[in-house]
Amino acid sequence: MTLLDIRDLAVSFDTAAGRIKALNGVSFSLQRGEVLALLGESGSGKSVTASAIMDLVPNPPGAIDGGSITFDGANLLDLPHRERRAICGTRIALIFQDALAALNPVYSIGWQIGEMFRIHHKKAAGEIEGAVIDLLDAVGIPDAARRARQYPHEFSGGMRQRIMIAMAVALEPDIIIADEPTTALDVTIQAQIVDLLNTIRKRSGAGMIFITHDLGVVAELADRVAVMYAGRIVEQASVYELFADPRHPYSIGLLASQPRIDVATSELVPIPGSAPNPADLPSGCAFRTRCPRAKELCAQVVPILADAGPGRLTACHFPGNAA
Amino acid sequence: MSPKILLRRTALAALALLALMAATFFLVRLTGDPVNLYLPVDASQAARDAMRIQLGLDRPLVVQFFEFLFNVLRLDFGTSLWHNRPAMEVVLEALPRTLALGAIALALAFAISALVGVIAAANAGSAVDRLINVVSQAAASVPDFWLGLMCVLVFAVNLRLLPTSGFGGPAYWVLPVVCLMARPFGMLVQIIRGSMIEALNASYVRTARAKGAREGRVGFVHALRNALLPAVTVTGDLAAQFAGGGGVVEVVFGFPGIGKLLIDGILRRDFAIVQSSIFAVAVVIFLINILVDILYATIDPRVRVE
Amino acid sequence: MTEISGTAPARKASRVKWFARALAGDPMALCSVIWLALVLVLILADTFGAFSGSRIALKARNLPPFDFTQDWRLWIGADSLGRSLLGRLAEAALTSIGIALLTVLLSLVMGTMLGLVAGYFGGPVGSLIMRISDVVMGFPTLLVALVGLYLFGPSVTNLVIVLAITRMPSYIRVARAETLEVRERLFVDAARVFGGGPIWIIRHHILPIVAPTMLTLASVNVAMVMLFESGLSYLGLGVQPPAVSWGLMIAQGQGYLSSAWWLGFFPGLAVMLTTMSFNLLANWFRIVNDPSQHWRLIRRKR
Amino acid sequence: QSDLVTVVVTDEPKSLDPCDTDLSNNARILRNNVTETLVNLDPANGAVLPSLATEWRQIDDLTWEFKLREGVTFHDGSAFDAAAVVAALARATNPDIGCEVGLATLQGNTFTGEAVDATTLVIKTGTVEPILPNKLSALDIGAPVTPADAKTREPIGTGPYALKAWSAGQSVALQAFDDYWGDKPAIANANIVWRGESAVRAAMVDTGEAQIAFEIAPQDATSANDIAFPNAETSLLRIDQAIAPLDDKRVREALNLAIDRDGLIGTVFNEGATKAMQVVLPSVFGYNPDIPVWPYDPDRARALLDEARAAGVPVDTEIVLYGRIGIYPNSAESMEAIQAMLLDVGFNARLEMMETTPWLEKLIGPFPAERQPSLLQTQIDNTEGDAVFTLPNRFTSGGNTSTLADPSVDDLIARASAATGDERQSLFQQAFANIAVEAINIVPLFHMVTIARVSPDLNYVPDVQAGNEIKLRSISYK
Amino acid sequence: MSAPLLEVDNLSKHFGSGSAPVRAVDGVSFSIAKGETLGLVGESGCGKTSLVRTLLRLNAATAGHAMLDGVDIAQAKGAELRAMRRKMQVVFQDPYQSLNPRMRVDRLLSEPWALHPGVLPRAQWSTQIARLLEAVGLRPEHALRYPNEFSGGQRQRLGIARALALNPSLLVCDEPVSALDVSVQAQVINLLARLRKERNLAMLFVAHDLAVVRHVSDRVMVMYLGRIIETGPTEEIFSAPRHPYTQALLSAVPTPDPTLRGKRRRIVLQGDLPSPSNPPSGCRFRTRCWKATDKCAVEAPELVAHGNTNLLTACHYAETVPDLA
Ligand SMILES: Nc1ncnc2c1ncn2[C@@H]1O[C@H](COP(=O)(O)OP(=O)(O)OP(=O)(O)O)[C@@H](O)[C@H]1O
Ligand SMILES: Nc1ncnc2c1ncn2[C@@H]1O[C@H](COP(=O)(O)OP(=O)(O)OP(=O)(O)O)[C@@H](O)[C@H]1O
Ligand SMILES: [Mg+2]
Ligand SMILES: [Mg+2]
Repeated sequence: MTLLDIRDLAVSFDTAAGRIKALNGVSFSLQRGEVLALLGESGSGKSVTASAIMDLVPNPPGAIDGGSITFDGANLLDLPHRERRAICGTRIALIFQDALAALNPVYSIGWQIGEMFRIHHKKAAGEIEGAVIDLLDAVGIPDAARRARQYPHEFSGGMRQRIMIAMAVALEPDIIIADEPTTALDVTIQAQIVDLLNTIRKRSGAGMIFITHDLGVVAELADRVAVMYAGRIVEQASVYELFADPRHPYSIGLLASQPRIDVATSELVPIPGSAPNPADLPSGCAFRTRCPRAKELCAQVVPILADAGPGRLTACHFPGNAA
Repeated sequence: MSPKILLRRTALAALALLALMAATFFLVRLTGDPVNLYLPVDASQAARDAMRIQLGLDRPLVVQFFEFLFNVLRLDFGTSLWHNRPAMEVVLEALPRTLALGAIALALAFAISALVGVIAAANAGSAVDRLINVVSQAAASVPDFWLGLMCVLVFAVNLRLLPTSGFGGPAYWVLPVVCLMARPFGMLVQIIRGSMIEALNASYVRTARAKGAREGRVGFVHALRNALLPAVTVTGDLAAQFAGGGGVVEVVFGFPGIGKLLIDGILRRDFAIVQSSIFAVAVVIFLINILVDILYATIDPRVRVE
Repeated sequence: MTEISGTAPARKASRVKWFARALAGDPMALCSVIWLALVLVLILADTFGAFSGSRIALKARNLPPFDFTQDWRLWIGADSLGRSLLGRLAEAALTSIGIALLTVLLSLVMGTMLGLVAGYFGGPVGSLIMRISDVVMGFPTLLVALVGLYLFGPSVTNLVIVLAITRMPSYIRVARAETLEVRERLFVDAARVFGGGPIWIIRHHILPIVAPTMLTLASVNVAMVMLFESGLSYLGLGVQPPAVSWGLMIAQGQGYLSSAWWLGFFPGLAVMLTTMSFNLLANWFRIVNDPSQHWRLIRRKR
Repeated sequence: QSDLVTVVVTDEPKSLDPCDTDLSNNARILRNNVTETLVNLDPANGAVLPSLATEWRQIDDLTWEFKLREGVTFHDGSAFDAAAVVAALARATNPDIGCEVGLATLQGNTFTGEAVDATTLVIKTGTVEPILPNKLSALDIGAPVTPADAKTREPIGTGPYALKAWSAGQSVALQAFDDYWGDKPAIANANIVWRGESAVRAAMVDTGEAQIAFEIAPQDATSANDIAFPNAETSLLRIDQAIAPLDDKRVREALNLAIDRDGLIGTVFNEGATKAMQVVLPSVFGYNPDIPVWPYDPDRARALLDEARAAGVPVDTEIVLYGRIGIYPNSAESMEAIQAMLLDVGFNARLEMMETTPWLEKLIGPFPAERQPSLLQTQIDNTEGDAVFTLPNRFTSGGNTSTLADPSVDDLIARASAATGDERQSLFQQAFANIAVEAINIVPLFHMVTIARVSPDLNYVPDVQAGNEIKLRSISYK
Repeated sequence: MSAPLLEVDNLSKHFGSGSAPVRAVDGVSFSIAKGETLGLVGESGCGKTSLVRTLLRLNAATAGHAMLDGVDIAQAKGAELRAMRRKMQVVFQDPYQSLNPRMRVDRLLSEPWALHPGVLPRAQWSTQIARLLEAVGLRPEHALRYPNEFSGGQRQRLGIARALALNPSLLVCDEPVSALDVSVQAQVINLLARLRKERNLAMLFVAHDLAVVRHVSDRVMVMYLGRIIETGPTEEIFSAPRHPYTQALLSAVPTPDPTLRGKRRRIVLQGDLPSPSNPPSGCRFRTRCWKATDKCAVEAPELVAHGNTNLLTACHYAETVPDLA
């Protein structure tokens, strides 16, 4: 069952360099209980997508230019601000990349987790403390009663991310959006957090949008993958299909350019060039300037996300297997 | 703040105070001889010499200095030539008035500018924001004594609402407080507006919004407390400045505070008054700084008082 | 190489254009620039003798403003000695702004240098610099002003030196704090790895980074010094007749507030507007130098 | 509130010690309000009038006898008698205390008081003192409990008002004294407050915060309630005639001719000011009515300068005008105007406005040998009514503020000081003429006026002594 | 065998003094031969950067020596110091921070020559700049731009070009690719590999991404809390690590292959890295080690070979976990 459905979402920002089209018509959907990985390099629009869902696009300088976000049958973009806020935290929760910055430095973490209940009036004042301690226990923070009184800077990076997770799952949301929750962490800690997210998700049955650029984490966690490039989804497939048989040249390049821990690679195959300037995207397919397959058509027509086999979509005029 | 740190800071402050007092001692003595000022023009040279001897001004400066230091250590700050009584006594009469004036002005300025600053930041770029910007810039730029004179003209002389000047009941405080408030208000609005805009863009504010908090809560609970830190620093600096007296404003309004005392002391070459006021003010500033540090640490748990 | 170097002027031109655009995006800053340009024109007019005819004329004493049948120099009235108020304002502008700029320049240069040294080297020299600046900060500026003026005679030069010394600590502090931060940056380490000595690093790596902050501080300080000078002159400790500054004009004009308000009003307004202009420009400058705030300066076109 | 009058002056009193009344700020509060003197001077003509002394006579050159008023008590209840006066005199002249009266009016002679009986006092002087009663008009008599070796902040006198409180920095409160020997004052309480700004002082009367405001600047004197009264001060520029080119008489004459005194009156100076030809007012004993007032003749001034230049006098040397900030209202403007006038006739004049202390250094000798030619802005007051209080210190070679070293003037003044009667008068008149016309040591400007703003519902007319005395007991509400 | 290029002997770097200094580097010894690449891995805060900075003489060593080509780095002075500076260059982690934003690229790249007069006559600077830019895959006209006009990968190339300006024999790379995007990372890694071959560069390659280290290094060194706990040839470390920490580290790295999901044996370590100012007694890893015994708390293990292997391991219970990969 489709829980969240995003169609043609477009978001732009005013910057000194001019108008940036951060999202150029993003479409994907999330099923109940599913983990969708949003993969893509820096600046491709992953976080903006998350912000748009959560009504967090700063305005100004940003603005939502079009599209729809359908959640539970209603287009979120049509809802008044107040109702969207009520959905935030209760039904859709967000976990940020940089937990240190994302936690308010001047309030204790117990207060900040408890705020979830206070904002949404979910618990009586007396019950909050106990609930907070339970949550902290659940995310594996020892000595929860004492630590609830401490401030974010008194925790390690992994602990902070656990706190963010505790906050996100406090009201048992239907969707958890995790924006690169492990990028800033060490591998050993990352493993802990990935485990934790997995456990919690399975327990609550929530759907999850997992934003990352780490292929390893994707392989570990995701059911389905959407690959983003320059503000668009360029490919969508189940995780197995994507890793085994990427069709979009960008996905292919992404997979080929990463060294692997499990096998010795002699030479990496990087994607040539660098990400395009978002203020000045190439005409047609944004990837064409770096694409080995680019033809004239690519400069003229924007490829749409089209069916490319069962359950998979590719936005390329010349999709195909890795050479 | 642990007692050890307090002790260390006090020791450091005492050293700085010593340097300050030494510098003051020599500086005031460079401004000329008080004897001419204190004797009638017709007084004879003999009388002038006699007074110099009586005041000890005939001795080498170094000797005077060490005597001064010795006296300061015994908390004896000498007798005011002008007031003809212990200088510290005069200073301690004026200082509380100045502190009260400054505290009222600053507290009001802080409270009002926090409110106004938040409104401006929340509506950054709007007409309200622009209006607030112009008003606060004007407030920060207006010469306080000019404002004082204009206020006297309008509110006291023309409208007869308030007394022109002097010291007494609450009515007497209104104009000095307003004039003294103008600059802090302007500066603080600017600062709070700036840091609020920054805070509103911060990641933790996004978190608060993502949690579903309403804008009011986001602004006043999450952003403001963080945004207050720079304002607290500036308020501390201003408080330190105000501890030295509202200077020109006190003169304009005939407010018998430490600023006027100091200006008069300087103009009258009343060395003991100048030295005692600077000493007292320095001590107050030291206390203010500690207070600000404590406040800082209360607002922001990351800050540890050193 | 020629075709490459040919792009340099174009880049410069585009930078000027960007500044112009950024200025256009901030109406307040634009107004400030216009006001300061106006003041500059006034000063130039004065230096080229447009007001040289305005001598003391006791008959024209306190001539009220806005009498457009008079000579244009008298359009905003005449002062208590019958001189053109506009001419006096122009003359005073040169002193007031001149003092402010010179003071700020002096304290900026000295303060930045000391701050850089204190920040980069730290150690006993650094603490000495900081302690001295603390003590200077602890002084009532009035006392320092008085001593300076008494010792060296009341002159604009001395006023500048005295004010510069009292303003210096704030530059030292900021420059030091910035230096402390910048010297930990990686590119400074890189320069060290290349064998760059302290002088080299301060000159080529730290100073250029610290400079914009210092300039912002300086433009705020121009405003502050102007206020301060007018306060001092008001108390009779600053500029003395026959020299004239806006502050002195306010001080002299205050006696006429009830009978000839324009004498004190216009210089007061001039101080306020000029101070405000410098503050606003400082703001604008800060935003221009902060890429994350750029969007504020560019109007949204839809 | 008809039993309170508030007076606003410029400055807080420096001291309220009875022996410091030589300073007008102190005297205004004390003199004839709190403390009284043996004699008073008639504001109209300078004649000596009885006060605490009822009659007096000179027994011989060095001895005077005073009869004291009976039935007078101090505010603390102690009796006023000859012993109290002896103590006050001794105290005022004790160099260890540094009393203003002793250092100024009573300086240069010794005075030994002797109580013959309770109401009879004999004073012996070290040298002949022909005008002892004038001098004693400056000596306020404090109660015997006044400490003999230190100043007091709580004066106790015999006057119609007793000190109630002195709130430092704020006000001095006076209260009528029930057992006053004379007529009871109409108003029971008086407050003296101080404000630096003329405009504020003036406004305070309008707003009813005060009933009398002194020293209103000409430009603030806009209402019908402003009363100008001569304040015994004469403004002038002192010429430092020891230094070239000011050592040339033509140059000094040119200075005087260059100044448009009529132009300054009513603009920078108050309309009530009168052009001065010498440094004392007509009411002072020794005033010379025959000295001509300088005309404004810039052409003649230029001619004199040319003449001097031709004779090799370095007339183009820069001459400094030392002005003092706030010496009288509009002091800086007046100096600017004067500078412009001097420049106009061809002087190379530079103006330097100074704060009091550095100005005093220029005023009071000894002067350094190497110095610039200069004119000094100053004013001279004479409240004691005799020329001897003005001349010796300012115009003799030994005087500490004198730039004149002329043996003939020295001799004239010395002889005049010792003489009495008509001889005294004519000798002083000669001296004034010598200073103003022959030596041209000064650029006399104006006999000054002070403006007081008086609330219209008050009966009070300030007189020439109002600069030194606010005769509170003469004040009443209409 | 000739003397190694870099020889580090018992080097320590402690921050702060007093009772509990931060022991960022604690008695580290290793060497790098000419042309060899040594990978250094370890979790955040284990002391990698501190070690690098001490080698570069940006920090003063607390104890021990580091000799570059027979010259003690810490003691070098004057001409010796200048020669040393030329031989050893650095590429930093953050390409945004390591280039002065106010310097144009041509000035950035020529700075080393300006500091070492005599290396290259001024007349040749511009041609040499063009050559350097080309060597790192940029174009000569980039010389007139400012750093902020480059993308992260391009900036890192600039950093590398600058490090190459003095033609060093040892390049110290402190996480040169960890701030870069995945697609760009490959470009930079390839570039480094190419330059290394072309110029016979020796490298100390610091990273926390084990896959990258595996790809780049000849030999690998694993650091934990300021100590080296295991070192040896790359293949051996990755195929048969003996230290429990190395084993855990390797197993924690997720494999980009969804088919292996759940099939690998993963060791998820409990707890965080202890504070370096108060490291555990004995073996520093024991607080998170599943093999720890009382002995580990008392006796710090030496870095020695255990059994028939080229690996040196600092563990009392070193053994291979055969089924790891
Ligand atoms: N507040 C903003 N103002 C201007 N531009 C913005 C803003 N937020 C995002 N953008 C732009 O939108 C584009 C997409 O940014 P986004 O943060 O979504 O990237 P991302 O895929 O999350 O990258 P990363 O992996 O670095 O987090 C970028 O080009 C970015 O510059
Ligand atoms: N200047 C310093 N003062 C005090 N402690 C420091 C300093 N620099 C580093 N440390 C501490 O030394 C330890 C090692 O830090 P270092 O930066 O060397 O680690 P790292 O392995 O490079 O980590 P990362 O992977 O995060 O770069 C850390 O605990 C750090 O907090
Ligand atoms: Mg992102
Ligand atoms: Mg590091």
